[in-house]
Amino acid sequence: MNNRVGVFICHCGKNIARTVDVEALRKEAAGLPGVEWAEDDMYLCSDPGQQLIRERIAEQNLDAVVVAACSPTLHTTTFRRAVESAGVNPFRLEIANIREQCSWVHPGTAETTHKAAALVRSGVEKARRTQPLEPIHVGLQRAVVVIGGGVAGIQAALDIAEAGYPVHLVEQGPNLGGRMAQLSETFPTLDCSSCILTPKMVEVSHHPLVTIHTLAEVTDVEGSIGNFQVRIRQQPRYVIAEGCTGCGDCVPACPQVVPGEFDRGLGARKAIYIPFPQAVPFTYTLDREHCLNQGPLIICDRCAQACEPRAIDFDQQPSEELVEAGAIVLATGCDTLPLSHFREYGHDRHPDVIDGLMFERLLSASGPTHGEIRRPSDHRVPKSIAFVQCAGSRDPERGKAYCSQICCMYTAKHALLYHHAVPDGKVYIFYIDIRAGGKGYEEFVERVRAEDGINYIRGKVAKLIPKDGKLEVWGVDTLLGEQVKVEVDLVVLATALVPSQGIQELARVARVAIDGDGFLSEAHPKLRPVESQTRGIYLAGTAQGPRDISATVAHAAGAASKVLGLFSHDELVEEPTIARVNEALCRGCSFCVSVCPYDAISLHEGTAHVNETLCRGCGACTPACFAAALGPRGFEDDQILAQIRALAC
Amino acid sequence: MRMLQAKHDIPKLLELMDQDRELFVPVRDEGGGRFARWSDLDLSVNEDIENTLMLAGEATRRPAKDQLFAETATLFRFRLEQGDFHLEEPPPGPSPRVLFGVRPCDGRGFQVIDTLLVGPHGGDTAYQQAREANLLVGVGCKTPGPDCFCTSVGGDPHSSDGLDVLLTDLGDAFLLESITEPGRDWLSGLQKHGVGFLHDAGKRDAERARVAQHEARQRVPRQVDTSRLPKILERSFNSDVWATVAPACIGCGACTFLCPTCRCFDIQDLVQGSRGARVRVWDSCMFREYTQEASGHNPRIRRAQRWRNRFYDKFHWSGDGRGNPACVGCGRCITHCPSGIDLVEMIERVTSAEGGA
Amino acid sequence: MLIGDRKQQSYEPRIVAFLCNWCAYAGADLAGTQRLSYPPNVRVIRLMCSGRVDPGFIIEAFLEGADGVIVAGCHPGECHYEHGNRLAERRMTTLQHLLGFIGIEQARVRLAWVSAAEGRKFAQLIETTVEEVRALGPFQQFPRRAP
Amino acid sequence: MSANPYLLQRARIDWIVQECGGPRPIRTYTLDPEDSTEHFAFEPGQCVQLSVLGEGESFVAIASGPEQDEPLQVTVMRVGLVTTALHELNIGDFVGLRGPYGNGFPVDRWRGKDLLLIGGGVGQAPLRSLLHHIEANRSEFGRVQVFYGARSPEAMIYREEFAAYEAHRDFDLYLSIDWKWGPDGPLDEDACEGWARVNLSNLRSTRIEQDQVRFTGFVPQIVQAVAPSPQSTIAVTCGPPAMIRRVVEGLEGLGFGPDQIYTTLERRMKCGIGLCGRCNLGPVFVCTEGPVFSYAQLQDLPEAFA
Amino acid sequence: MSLPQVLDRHLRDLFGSGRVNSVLGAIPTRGPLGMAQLARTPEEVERFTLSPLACPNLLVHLTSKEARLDPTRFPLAVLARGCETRMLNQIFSEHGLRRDQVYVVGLAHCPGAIDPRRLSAQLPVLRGFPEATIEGEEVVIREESGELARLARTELVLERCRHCQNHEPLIDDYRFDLVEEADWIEPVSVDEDPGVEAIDAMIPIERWAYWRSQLERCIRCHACRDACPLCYCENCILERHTPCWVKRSVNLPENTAYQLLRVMHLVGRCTACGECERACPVDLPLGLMMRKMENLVREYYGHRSGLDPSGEHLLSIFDPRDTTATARLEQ
Repeated sequence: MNNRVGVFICHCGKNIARTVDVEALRKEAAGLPGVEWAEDDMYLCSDPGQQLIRERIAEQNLDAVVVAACSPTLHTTTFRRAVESAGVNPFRLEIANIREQCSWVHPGTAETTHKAAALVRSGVEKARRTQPLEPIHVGLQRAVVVIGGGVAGIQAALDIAEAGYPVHLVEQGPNLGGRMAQLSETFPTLDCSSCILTPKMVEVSHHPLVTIHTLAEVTDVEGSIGNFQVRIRQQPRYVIAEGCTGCGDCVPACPQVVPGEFDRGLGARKAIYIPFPQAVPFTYTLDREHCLNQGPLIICDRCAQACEPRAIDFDQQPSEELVEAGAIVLATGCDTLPLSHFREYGHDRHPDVIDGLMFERLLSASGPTHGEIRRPSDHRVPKSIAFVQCAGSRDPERGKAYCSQICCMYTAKHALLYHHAVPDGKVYIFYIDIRAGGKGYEEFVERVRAEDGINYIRGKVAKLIPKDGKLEVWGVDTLLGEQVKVEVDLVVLATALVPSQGIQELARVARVAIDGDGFLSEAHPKLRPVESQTRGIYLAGTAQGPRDISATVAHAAGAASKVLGLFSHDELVEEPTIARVNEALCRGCSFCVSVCPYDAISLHEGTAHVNETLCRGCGACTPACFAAALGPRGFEDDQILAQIRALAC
Repeated sequence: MRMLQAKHDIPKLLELMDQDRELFVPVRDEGGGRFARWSDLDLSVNEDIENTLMLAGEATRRPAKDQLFAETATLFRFRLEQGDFHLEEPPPGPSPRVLFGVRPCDGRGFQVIDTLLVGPHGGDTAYQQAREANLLVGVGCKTPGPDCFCTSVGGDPHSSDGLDVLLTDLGDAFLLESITEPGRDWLSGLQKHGVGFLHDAGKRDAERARVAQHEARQRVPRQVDTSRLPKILERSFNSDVWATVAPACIGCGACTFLCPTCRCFDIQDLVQGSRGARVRVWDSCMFREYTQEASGHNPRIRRAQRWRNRFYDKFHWSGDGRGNPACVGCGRCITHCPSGIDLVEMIERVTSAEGGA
Repeated sequence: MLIGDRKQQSYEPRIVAFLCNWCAYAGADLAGTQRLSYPPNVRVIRLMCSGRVDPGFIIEAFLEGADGVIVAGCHPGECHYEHGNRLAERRMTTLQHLLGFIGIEQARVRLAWVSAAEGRKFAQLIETTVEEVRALGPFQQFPRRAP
Repeated sequence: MSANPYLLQRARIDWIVQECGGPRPIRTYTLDPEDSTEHFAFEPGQCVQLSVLGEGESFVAIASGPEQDEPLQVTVMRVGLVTTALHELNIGDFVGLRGPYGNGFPVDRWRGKDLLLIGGGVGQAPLRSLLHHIEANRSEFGRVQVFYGARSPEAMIYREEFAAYEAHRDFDLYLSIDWKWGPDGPLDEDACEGWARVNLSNLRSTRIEQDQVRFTGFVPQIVQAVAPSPQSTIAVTCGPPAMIRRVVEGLEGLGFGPDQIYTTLERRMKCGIGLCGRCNLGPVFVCTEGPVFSYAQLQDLPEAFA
Repeated sequence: MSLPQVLDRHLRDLFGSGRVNSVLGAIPTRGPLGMAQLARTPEEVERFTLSPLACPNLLVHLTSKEARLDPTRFPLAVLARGCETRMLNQIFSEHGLRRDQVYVVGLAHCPGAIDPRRLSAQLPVLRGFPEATIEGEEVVIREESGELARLARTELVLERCRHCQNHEPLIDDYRFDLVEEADWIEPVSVDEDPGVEAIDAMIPIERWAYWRSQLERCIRCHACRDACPLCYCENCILERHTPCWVKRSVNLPENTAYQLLRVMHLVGRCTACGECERACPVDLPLGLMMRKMENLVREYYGHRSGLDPSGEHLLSIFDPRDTTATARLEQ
């Protein structure tokens, strides 16, 4: 037992000191058995705070340290480094969480200080029983799997490949591009979206270190940071990539016409198709679901006939591949709230109520209307459009509570582009607040607002009533304080951004946490936005939350830098808090073998043996062993029992 | 001095006893009976006293030993500080008490423990204080239990060893005879207050008591000759008769904890926060941990060795200081051994195995 | 402070909570960052997984003066170590029934699933547990007395 | 009503000497008992109960000499619950102390005789107490031969004192290390340089030079090689049970009578004052009638060498 | 009273053929319990008896520390009834023993074993070891002087026999019929368990009042743990110092902790054989807890320990269909 424990209590400015009597806490800590030194300081996590700890360790030759401050999730590594540099083993540090779980959530009463004292007592009792532990060195697979072929995935893949590490870029759809490929122009510079995306896609497709898997999904993730085994299931394209020259002769030959997903149902495509002209890889895809040939029965082979390089193969089979990777980047992007969600706007009854992404397809040159803005109902050029902002966003009762961040900007862009296309067109933008926080964003909106014909109406839209070929928009103008009724030809809803399809399943497979709204939850909202809570799995782009393209690229580059940081060491240094078997007590009953989620325990000559690289230290084996012969270092039975005694009385 | 006490007035007599000294009496419970505080009992008026207080029939399964040699007794209390400690003044001694209904074998048990719980550096004060504070009022065994063999080890269903007063059941009344000085003072004090129901016993009553005691002696069910044991045990330490016990004994402490003469104990420190106490708790030589040394060595790791050690300790190494073995023949360890090991049978086996040679 | 005299004063239930590091403990931290407030009766012990909670800890907590125990882990299917919470479920269920059989009210042992995003649910869990245990009164069955 | 025999006095740790490290480190504590204003009286070979309150008590031999001027010292090997707690204390901390207990060596009966002190490992502690007493009353005793063996040079305790004895030649000193094992596995040849080899096959034939002190081999083998004469000599041996058994056999082989051989026995002990019943050798308690026994006594005590 | 001829000869042949080094069986004793004995030579087999009065738990001597210190006794032949083969299966599934170490003599058509306490309660005057045979619904106790008593079988057999579902041994290397094939063997098993149901019916305060009066009487002699064939840990946590789960002082809190920890370490393993209750010198009703947990485990998880020698431990696995504790609590 360590009998020279140092207790350091942090004021955290006022965060702790406001409701916890730090002086009384220090006095009580000083009197605890095993405590040699007790002190408080304004900001322990600051450099002077760290320096204070180092000096006291030397002065009082302490052999264990208890820091009573904020949650261990924040500064455990910082304090461990400080303690280590002063010569005390980093695992003889225990953090008592007296901020998030005490001072912030309880009033400034004596009971709060009592609770803080109990938490410190518990920390001291555990610190006294800690053993010096040396980190475990584990081999590292320097390869990455990036899931999601949108701009985030591409950016992350490029940054990592540029640093010299192989990347597997896995895209569920037939081609790369993701959401950005469907846009026409981008705000605020009105750059053509595919003009800035295509070079990236080409670069990533030609990069020697990037292997692209399209029509592919990750079905299973085993192992842990540094040694993941990722199973990638490749769906058949029914077109031989090497053979297809992209000539497109097969398309006219195909009799089957299908609504195009890429054009959000506004345009049609054939069973064999390519979503958009700049698609990478530029290979056609045969959609067997809609192709006349169902299952093994081949009744129409017109496309095969038309294909001069004979690149069509009807009986391609799905294949699986197991990839070793040291890290995984999730860049699965986002989707928009389906229009069917908006009963009150009558989408299901009126084709001229569309969402922002569909309007992008109308604007896009490679879109169904080749860039001309035409109404889906009668293909006439709409003389007046109503844009409804916050459709589903900032609406906790019926939609999403959060703000989707990009709708105000792309609606302003839509209004401007429509104004250029139809100078005498009337634009009504119903908004609650305009959010234009990015660089040059506010100036762009002011420019749009200044255009004549574009009217920003501050108020929500209550109803859309179809009336003889037009749509009557019933809204309110809260600035003038009166009802507003407007007749328009077309209504565009700026629908909320939501996580993409299938993210639930992928998160379950990769054992990654999901937040309340279904986005991937980051390790810490402020300090670790690109890391998931699972070590070795990183997040990039809108999969983690709504953001615009520039933020997505920055976020993806952040994730890539984290991966490169991991790969900069030649081996992985693992936390030593893994299970350890006391051979003398083990009875070889193998109860622990079947309980371990990582199959890290096996029986050798009647005694349990823990595989150090597989064990993650969860401790599920310890209660299963009634001979109490094994326990995770750092969470041993005697430590926890001592904590219980310190807390319960 | 001798007194006579009608049976139906016993509850009044007990009530009287409870005035100056706290009274403890044997109480029948699901576990074959133990001693409990008289004031805690709520006996209905027409309670069959003789059965509830186990005055006839078998002795209480848990001997009176645990009233004087407690299962857990505080030796002293202390307060811990960083690198230091302070002893707190010792707990107050026990208040004077009366233990009514003690069987003669338990009484003799205390005599054996008296010789064992005293050493060159003084005796166990917790026990000695309890021993002096308790007045033992014994009641003779009218109908001994199924495995009693007290007459074979120098005992008797009405022996007065270790007791202050002895009651003999005359059928409709009890004859109270004082044995020791404190017993006589207590009895006379009782007689002064208890006007009306405690009255002097005549010679005829003493005669009836002798007859009752003689009849009781005949009812002791089991006899075994232990006279030649000391000589036999001199040379049978390495005999393989002890191996017969090994496959059956499960190494629990039932026999030792029910035995009125077992006094082995362990010393443990119990700590809560910074306050602690050093306590004496019952221990058993039948536990493996009893002789388990920190170095890993254990001189008595096999159960046969431990059983042999208990047998020798009872019949050869210790005694009651008057030439009798340390076993008082109460039969509890025979009746309640979970593995069916029978001490009397083992005595016969040892005697026959080595006796003949 | 001795267990005995805490019970004589006005009765404030003492709850020991075993929180799993990834979900419940993060949820508790979130309740803090959101500045929610809940009664201070709960004392938290951080474990890597709810699967680490040994029934013996619950018994030890009651022995040492706790009036109620909370074991909180990730929602089924979301456990960071795959199925630690499912194992905890069987252990706690069997323990609750054993304790119930000898007379310990089952509401004194609470198994709950709190994810890292459910700060509010954590605060509510604490409030309802403290109220329920206060209704049950102090744990009189078998607390250890001071030596 | 006798005083409570379990009560103990506080003793301050004045000094700590780390005798040796390894898996089972050994430390010598210098204690200053609080109550005894004058000297803590005891005889060599007696023991005390050392308490770390909250952990328990440990029955430990007194390593310092009984003379007035010597401070009380005990030597403790970290092996169990209490000794581990003892090894975590520092100078200035307090331990519980009660005693002295046990019978100690019958030094009066040995006056005028030659003495043979054979120690092994931490068993040397009671013999050191005896040695200090002999040094203080050197004239009362004849020739003194001291044998001490340990696993390896680093595992030896009281190294400075042995070096002093080696210098002033008052005692015939024979130090030995296990020739096979060092702290980290078998000793290689050069580690044993300066430690003469004993001819294991024919111990008697080994020639022991006059001032040869250091040997490789087990203590019983060295004793056989030196072959001391049993003439009016008392042999005292303390150490691990295995060593004691072989030393006693060897001494009998050399003609020592059972009443000329004394040893100390180790048992698990709790009360230390003959009450708790666990340290019995037949009817005899090691903590009161022992730990020093003559071999004659042990011959008719059952389980002596169990 | 010795073994039937067929069985006696078979056991002696086992020695001859070198298939076993010893035979574990029970010999008659003075009281109606019998004593386990280890026959190392064919002659010693003659002392064994199959009387329903002599049924101490033999399996505890297969897994005990004593057995580990004396490996020469294996391979060992043991006389095992249906319930005992269930315990053996559980021991094999925990690798407490290897199957090849034990030669199982299965005692088939088991009509039940007599509970010594129930017998002495009904026949207090009984002395010595009478001859007892089970015929139909009655147990006939005979002395040399003739028939002593005829008692109802369901009133006299062990509690586990009253709920017996394994009249036939689950595993055996040799099968011996205790009683010729008879249809009356089955009905002894009764479903309801008055003891457990009585407590289930109580409200928590009453339950605790009941258990408090029982657990206060515990003297911590470890007989319940030492009598259990499944309690064979090297250093049992109930006696361990570091860390200390149960303190050595003998009072209500520590006694309760002792029993709770013991039961929790047997959940999913215990076959409710009732040996702990039978071994307890102060008659604590420990069997109630064991049967309650066995019922619970069967009801909630469909688990019956000891049916499959290679089965998984109940608390080491989980099933998505487990009725989630929280769901139930939140109803």
